[in-house]
Amino acid sequence: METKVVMDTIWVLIAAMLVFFMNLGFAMVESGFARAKNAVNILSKNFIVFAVSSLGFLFLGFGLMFGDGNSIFGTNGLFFLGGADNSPATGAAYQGVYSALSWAGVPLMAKFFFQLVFAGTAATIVSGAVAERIKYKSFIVFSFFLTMLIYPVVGHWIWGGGWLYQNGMFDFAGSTVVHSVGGWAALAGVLLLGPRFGKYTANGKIVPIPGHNLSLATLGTLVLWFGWFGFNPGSTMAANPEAISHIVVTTNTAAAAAVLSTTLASWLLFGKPDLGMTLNGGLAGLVAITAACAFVSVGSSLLIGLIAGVLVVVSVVAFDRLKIDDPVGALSVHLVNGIFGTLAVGLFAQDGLTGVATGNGLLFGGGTGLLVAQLMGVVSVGAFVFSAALLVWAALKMTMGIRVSLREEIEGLDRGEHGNEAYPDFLTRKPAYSFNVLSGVAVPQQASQALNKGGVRL
Amino acid sequence: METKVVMDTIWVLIAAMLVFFMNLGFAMVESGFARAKNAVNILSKNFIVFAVSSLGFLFLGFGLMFGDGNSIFGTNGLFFLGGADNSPATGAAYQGVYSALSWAGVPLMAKFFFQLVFAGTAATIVSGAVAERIKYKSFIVFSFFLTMLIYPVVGHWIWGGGWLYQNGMFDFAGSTVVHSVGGWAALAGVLLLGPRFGKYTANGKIVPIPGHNLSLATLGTLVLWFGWFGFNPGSTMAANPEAISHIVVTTNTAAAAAVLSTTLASWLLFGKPDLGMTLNGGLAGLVAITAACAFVSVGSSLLIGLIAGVLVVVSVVAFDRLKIDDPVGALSVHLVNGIFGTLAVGLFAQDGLTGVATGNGLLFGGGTGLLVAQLMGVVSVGAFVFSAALLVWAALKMTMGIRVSLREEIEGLDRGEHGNEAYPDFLTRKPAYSFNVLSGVAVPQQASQALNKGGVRL
Amino acid sequence: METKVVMDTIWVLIAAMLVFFMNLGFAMVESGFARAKNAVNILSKNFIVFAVSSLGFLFLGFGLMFGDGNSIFGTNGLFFLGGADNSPATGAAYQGVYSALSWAGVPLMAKFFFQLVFAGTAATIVSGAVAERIKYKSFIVFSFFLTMLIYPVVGHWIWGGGWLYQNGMFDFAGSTVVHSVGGWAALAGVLLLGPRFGKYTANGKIVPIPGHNLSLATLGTLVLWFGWFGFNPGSTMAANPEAISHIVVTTNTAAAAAVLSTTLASWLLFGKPDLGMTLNGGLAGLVAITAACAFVSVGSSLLIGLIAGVLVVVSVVAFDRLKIDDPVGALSVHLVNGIFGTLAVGLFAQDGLTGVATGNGLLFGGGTGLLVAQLMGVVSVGAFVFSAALLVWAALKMTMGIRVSLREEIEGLDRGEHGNEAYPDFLTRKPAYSFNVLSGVAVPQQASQALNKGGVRL
Amino acid sequence: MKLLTAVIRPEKLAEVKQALTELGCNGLMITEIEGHGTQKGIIQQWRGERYKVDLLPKVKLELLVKDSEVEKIKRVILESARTGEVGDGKIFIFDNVAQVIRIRTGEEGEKAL
Amino acid sequence: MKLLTAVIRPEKLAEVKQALTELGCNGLMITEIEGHGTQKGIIQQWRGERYKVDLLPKVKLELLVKDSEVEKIKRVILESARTGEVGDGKIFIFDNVAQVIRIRTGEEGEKAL
Amino acid sequence: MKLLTAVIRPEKLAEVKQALTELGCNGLMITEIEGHGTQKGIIQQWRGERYKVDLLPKVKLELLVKDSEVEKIKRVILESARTGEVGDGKIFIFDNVAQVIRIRTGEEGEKAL
Ligand SMILES: Nc1ncnc2c1ncn2[C@@H]1O[C@H](COP(=O)(O)OP(=O)(O)O)[C@@H](O)[C@H]1O
Ligand SMILES: Nc1ncnc2c1ncn2[C@@H]1O[C@H](COP(=O)(O)OP(=O)(O)O)[C@@H](O)[C@H]1O
Ligand SMILES: Nc1ncnc2c1ncn2[C@@H]1O[C@H](COP(=O)(O)OP(=O)(O)O)[C@@H](O)[C@H]1O
Repeated sequence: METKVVMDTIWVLIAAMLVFFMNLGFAMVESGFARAKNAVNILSKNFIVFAVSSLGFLFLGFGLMFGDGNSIFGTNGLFFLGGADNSPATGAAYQGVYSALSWAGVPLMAKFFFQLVFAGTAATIVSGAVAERIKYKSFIVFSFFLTMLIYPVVGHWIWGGGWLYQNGMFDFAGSTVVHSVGGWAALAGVLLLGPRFGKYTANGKIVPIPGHNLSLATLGTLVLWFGWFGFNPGSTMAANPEAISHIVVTTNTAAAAAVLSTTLASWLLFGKPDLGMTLNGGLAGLVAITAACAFVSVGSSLLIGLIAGVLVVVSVVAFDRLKIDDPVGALSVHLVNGIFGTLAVGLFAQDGLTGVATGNGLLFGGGTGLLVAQLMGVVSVGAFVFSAALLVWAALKMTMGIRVSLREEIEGLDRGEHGNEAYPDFLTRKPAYSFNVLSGVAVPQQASQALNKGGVRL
Repeated sequence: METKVVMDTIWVLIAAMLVFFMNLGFAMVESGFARAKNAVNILSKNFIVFAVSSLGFLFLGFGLMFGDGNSIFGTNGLFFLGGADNSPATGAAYQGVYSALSWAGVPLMAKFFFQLVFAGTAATIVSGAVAERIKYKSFIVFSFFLTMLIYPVVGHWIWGGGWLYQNGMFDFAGSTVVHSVGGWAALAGVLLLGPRFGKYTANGKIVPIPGHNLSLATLGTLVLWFGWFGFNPGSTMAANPEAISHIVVTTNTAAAAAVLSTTLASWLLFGKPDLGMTLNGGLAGLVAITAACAFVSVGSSLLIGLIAGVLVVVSVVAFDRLKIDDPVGALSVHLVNGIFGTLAVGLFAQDGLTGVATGNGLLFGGGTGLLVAQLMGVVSVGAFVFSAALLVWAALKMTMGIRVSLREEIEGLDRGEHGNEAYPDFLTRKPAYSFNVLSGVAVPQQASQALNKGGVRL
Repeated sequence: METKVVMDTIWVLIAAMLVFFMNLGFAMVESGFARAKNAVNILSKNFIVFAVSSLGFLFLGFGLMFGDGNSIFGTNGLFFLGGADNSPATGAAYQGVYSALSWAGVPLMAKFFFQLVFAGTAATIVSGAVAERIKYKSFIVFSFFLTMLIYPVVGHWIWGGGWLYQNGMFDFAGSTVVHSVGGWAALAGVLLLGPRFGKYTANGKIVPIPGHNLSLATLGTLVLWFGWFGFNPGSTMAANPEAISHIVVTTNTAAAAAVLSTTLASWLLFGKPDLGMTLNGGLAGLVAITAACAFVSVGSSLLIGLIAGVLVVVSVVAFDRLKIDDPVGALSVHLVNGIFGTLAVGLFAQDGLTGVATGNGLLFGGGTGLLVAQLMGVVSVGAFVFSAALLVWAALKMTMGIRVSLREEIEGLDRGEHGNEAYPDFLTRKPAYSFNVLSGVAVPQQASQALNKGGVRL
Repeated sequence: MKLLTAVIRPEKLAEVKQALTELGCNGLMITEIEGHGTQKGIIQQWRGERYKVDLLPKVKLELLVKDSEVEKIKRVILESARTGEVGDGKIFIFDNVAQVIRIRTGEEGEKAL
Repeated sequence: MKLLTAVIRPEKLAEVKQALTELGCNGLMITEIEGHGTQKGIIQQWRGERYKVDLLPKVKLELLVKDSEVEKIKRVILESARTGEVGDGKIFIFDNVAQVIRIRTGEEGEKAL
Repeated sequence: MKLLTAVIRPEKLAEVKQALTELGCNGLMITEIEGHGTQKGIIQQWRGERYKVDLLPKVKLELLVKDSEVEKIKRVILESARTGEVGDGKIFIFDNVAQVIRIRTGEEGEKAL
């Protein structure tokens, strides 16, 4: 018993560190996919968001998510991990107010840290989608709301023993809890913010705005892939050899398959293999396998990855056509594939594969039961997070504002929001404004007039 | 017993993750050592090569390498890990078709993932040497052949219980199996491709082509060093405290010694300490200690490192004189030091140091027996891999072609192969064509005329 | 027992690898905070310094620090880990000459490697503070002295059972042993070197010299934060579940709190949130919690972090006013917060929190006893390290010189010291000389005249 | 023939270029420069110390144009580059172009433009 | 004295410079510019959206040369910079150099070149 | 009006700019260029192979100045840019400025400077 606690704790902590490390991955992917003039702003957001999550989740989030309570949210041990808890005691021996985690035989602090890094991930996802136009201050405030209130409530529903859990929904490592939540919150923000200046022309053409550093973006993607080996196999919260080995392989296989299918799809569709898309593809595979990694075979994970890789291509193009401006592809990666991954459990699950009684998915003869439970999860989480986030964003918009002035946006948020420059020694250009799209003008007339009047807020 | 399985699995999986992380190291070293105009291409290759390896090794490679069979290759459980296997049972209790790995007490999936990341490494090595001129498509196809066929066969000989193993060859973590195999495959490619345009002048002078980002290259090298702590100590595939601690120290000592000896050598030879060379030096020390890390003392590892550091300097200069154009020094690091490291076992091994009965090496009174077995391994692997790779490269050259057009090469592969730019916000120059070498012209006349005719393939 | 050794060894080795990885963090933070023209030099220093430490600590440092001896330094088993040692035997069962580490139940090699990476950290700290003007050669020699002599002696006093340990001083993971030691050694160097050319104008104004790459600096800071999860929780040198989980959370909380307090402080003081400062802030929180992480509650760690974050802002500004030119803020982060962290033990410690009998700190009713012991540690270590380092620096100054010529400094150390360029494909400018400060001239007349005479050493 | 040099705001480049294209005027050289005029600089900070960057990024356009087209092009640039705020830049016209040669064909004079 | 400005392909810089050196003509200024002429642009893509970059990288050489050497230098550049394909660039010659001063010595006129 | 072009060492830019500002001369354009003159290049190395970079970083200043101020400005640049070593650069003066227009206001001639 004691030995098991030690081994499980080692495993959980190391997995948590790997997930922490994903902050670096997000920071590099997102800044690499944005323009040099906004690099400091994005780096700042990604750096501070984990600090914000750390304190917000400590202060209230953890209690709300895992404290005993009703089926909607926790009501015990709310503040500062303040409830009784005799972890690492498990099962019947457990006495305390965080019984939703009583199955995990590690100290409370290990549980807290592991859950904290997941909360941090959800918050980071938002950062990329709203990049290059959001006010730094408003983003910080929003992140507090997200990690202290919105994320924990959904988490309670699914991982905290709440109503979706009782309803038979399975989300092993968080395709919904983490990725979709981040994605829905981001979507609300993106819609309220509107697209970046210059992204769509007056006559409706899409103006591509290439990221400033594909080396950083690749680095970030590989760091995320690496971190995912904490994210998924760590979610056992126990060093169960068969389970964690299996999950490592399903995780990796889905990612690899998605990389190949995205590359192929982008090659066929666009004529050349697009690195930015391929990077998104790898992440899409990882997000998609997150819910199902413990419940499906390696073969199924291959399929899930292949589908995710195509889905991300279609989705990136579709969002752009819909004029939903997401500079880093966060919606396609985290929202779309978070949903797909959650549903994939309902399709591909095989009962008891790593010891969890999920029942079989549709494709393995389990009927639609599981799929419906998953779908209900997807829909209800979407409805709740999207509305809650919209409310917070709208309140922020009406009070402190959420978008920088047009002048600041054009000159770069680094100058306006931070007074810093990311690369002062290098000569840079402002590419978005020196490109002429295939047809149509890069700078719509009315926006340009707005600019001339000096910093009108969109 | 159960506890040991848990501990060993934790160790093996974490080690495997560290080796996975080496993909990031390779991507950054190789792109940092190349020109900005080819960065997207190199990043793309390094990113996709692991996806290719993952699927190729899953599909066939693992079975060929570790499936029971003859002394040349596996014939059982070939496809998709399809054979019987009752891992983590070991030794006599083991029942299954992957008996070459029956000594490791971890689940089959853990064995697979650990071996997979090694296969990925071999494939990544090729990427750097053929950089800045190879067709993306052909590289992908070659990588499939390498990880599905060539690498597994050699692996079977040495780690899969094949004829070299039976012949008494020892290669603890893969100086030969991984590094030399990658190196020989790369050499075949480099010879068939020919040097980069502008690398050697008409009158035979060498034109140095500096890499575009030494920060990235340094970052990559440190990531590789970090990953090597998975590579070498992980190859115990068991959390044996004495062994893994010993291996960590020999690995680190060899790397540190090589860094110092390379720096000194380059300082003496070239007048100033060259960072690119020093980075290669650290990697050379790591490659050289890879075969021997478990079999030699810390003192011997220091010596091995010192020698490797000098070897890499001599070798980089020598390849350049021979007009074998290897943009990142992969041949000097992985091939030359892979060979040296394999032979070092025959020189420095001390019997039973970490529990393995290698017998003593030549310098420790064991006579030439071990050295001869090692040498036979070096020669036969070299002969096989070089010819097999040459065959594949030649077939590719005759069918889809392996080299981009001269126009594409001059304008950069990022534009021609990918339609992307790595750093669109930055103003860049094309240095290789604005340098005048000490004597001789940078642009040979005939090549220039070829260019004028518009994109002649070399 | 045997199982415990395995688990402890896994933990210690992985923690050590994470600390090793901090070399990458330091390299990226320091080069990111310096100018592009000195990037190769800083990368070179950060790369070689770990190699130097590895050999220096192996040769002599470890013996001096942990060998049995008097209360000032070790006298047994001095060279090459040469003493008797039956680790992993612990306590009464231990027989050997490194009895200061006999409490840790892991093999000697694991102890050595863990201690080695700490020694490397101390040496790396110096690198940043003396950046952009120090001779490469002299820095290498100084690093040997630091890791072979100065660091081990202080280490012996506190971790090797020496007089400060006997005096009741506690420094869990090295706020003093590692960070202050690095800081004091750096301060001595900075004072003897003098400020960078152009940093202060003739009429005493401060000329800010912005770093060339804030993406790299952010990357480095997150890597350091990640590595700190090895640094602090690993210092248990045993996989004690409660202790390591607690330490992970105090470490993370302090860092997060410091990020927020620095951001707020810099926002209030300077009008805009400064990313460079925020990055320093996170590190300051980590340094400050290092001594106390195992001895204080999560609440206290929050307070310690908040204070550290403010301290670093004040301190960076103060050093600049004092014309002590530290390009990367190393003194504010490592020295000032190393001191604060050490004293924080005396204020916030709670007896036996993770099993160590520290007694209570001042704020927890323990009186001033502990605080005084800590203070004595701070003062005596400061006095010793500063004078010893000053001596070494002065000796170097008189023999081989410690500062590059003014011409080299202006043209960049990359050209003068290495003959390399970090970013040859990019067009760069020389910003320090094209800025006009708010009042005063960037280029003081006398310095400029010195330049005209051609490379006078300052 | 005349050399028309215009220093403009970088963010106006797309509009100016668009306007020139519509005019049928294609040949131009663009250089990223830093300028200093009556416009005041930007205040930046680095770890708490503030400093003024008084060199602002500008774009320099250079066009060789036929004498007959100078006025038209001048007018188009004036319109498309103007925001009305300090820092809009200037146009300089030089009239001493002695010779123009197209490298590809060796053609000289106005037909080489 | 004349100012000779040549816009050429970046990849031809080494050859042109080599040719000028052989001619004994050393003094020159090189600027990385972007140009737009009759050459059509490059199609790039970013996540599936394609766009045309119609500003192509060019190199601008500026040389101040003695009147007597203009023809010779012009010819050498024409030869060494030509590929025969659209985008080879142009040479512009300006003849109004009023004064040249070498900063180091204060020398003026042709001997300052 | 005249166009005054000065090629100077990058590290001298701050001093020259300071001196010009003291003179009340504010308008200028700065371009980062690479130059080649009598100054010999730098030897760099890459993995043991040495090579000469014979294009050295320089800064090009361009000022449009009133005829009456040319001499004064020339002198100030000569003084503030000089180190006395090879590579100090040159000043070129062109005298054919046909027209200057301030884009913001449309003002022309000397008052547009
Ligand atoms: N006399 C001059 N010589 C060269 N360039 C000038 C001159 N005056 C202005 N410029 C260029 O024009 C740009 C804009 O000038 P500025 O005076 O700020 O704008 P405005 O004309 O609207 O007052 C400057 O940044 C500079 O590059
Ligand atoms: N009228 C012009 N004014 C300024 N620059 C020009 C002009 N015409 C051409 N150029 C420059 O010359 C380059 C090459 O011109 P282009 O017309 O593409 O080639 P070609 O002369 O072979 O037709 C252009 O990219 C541009 O920089
Ligand atoms: N004839 C020229 N035409 C154009 N630029 C020149 C000419 N001569 C010199 N330059 C520029 O002036 C810079 C300094 O010239 P250089 O001859 O090295 O210095 P010095 O005048 O002190 O001998 C060169 O790098 C180049 O950019």
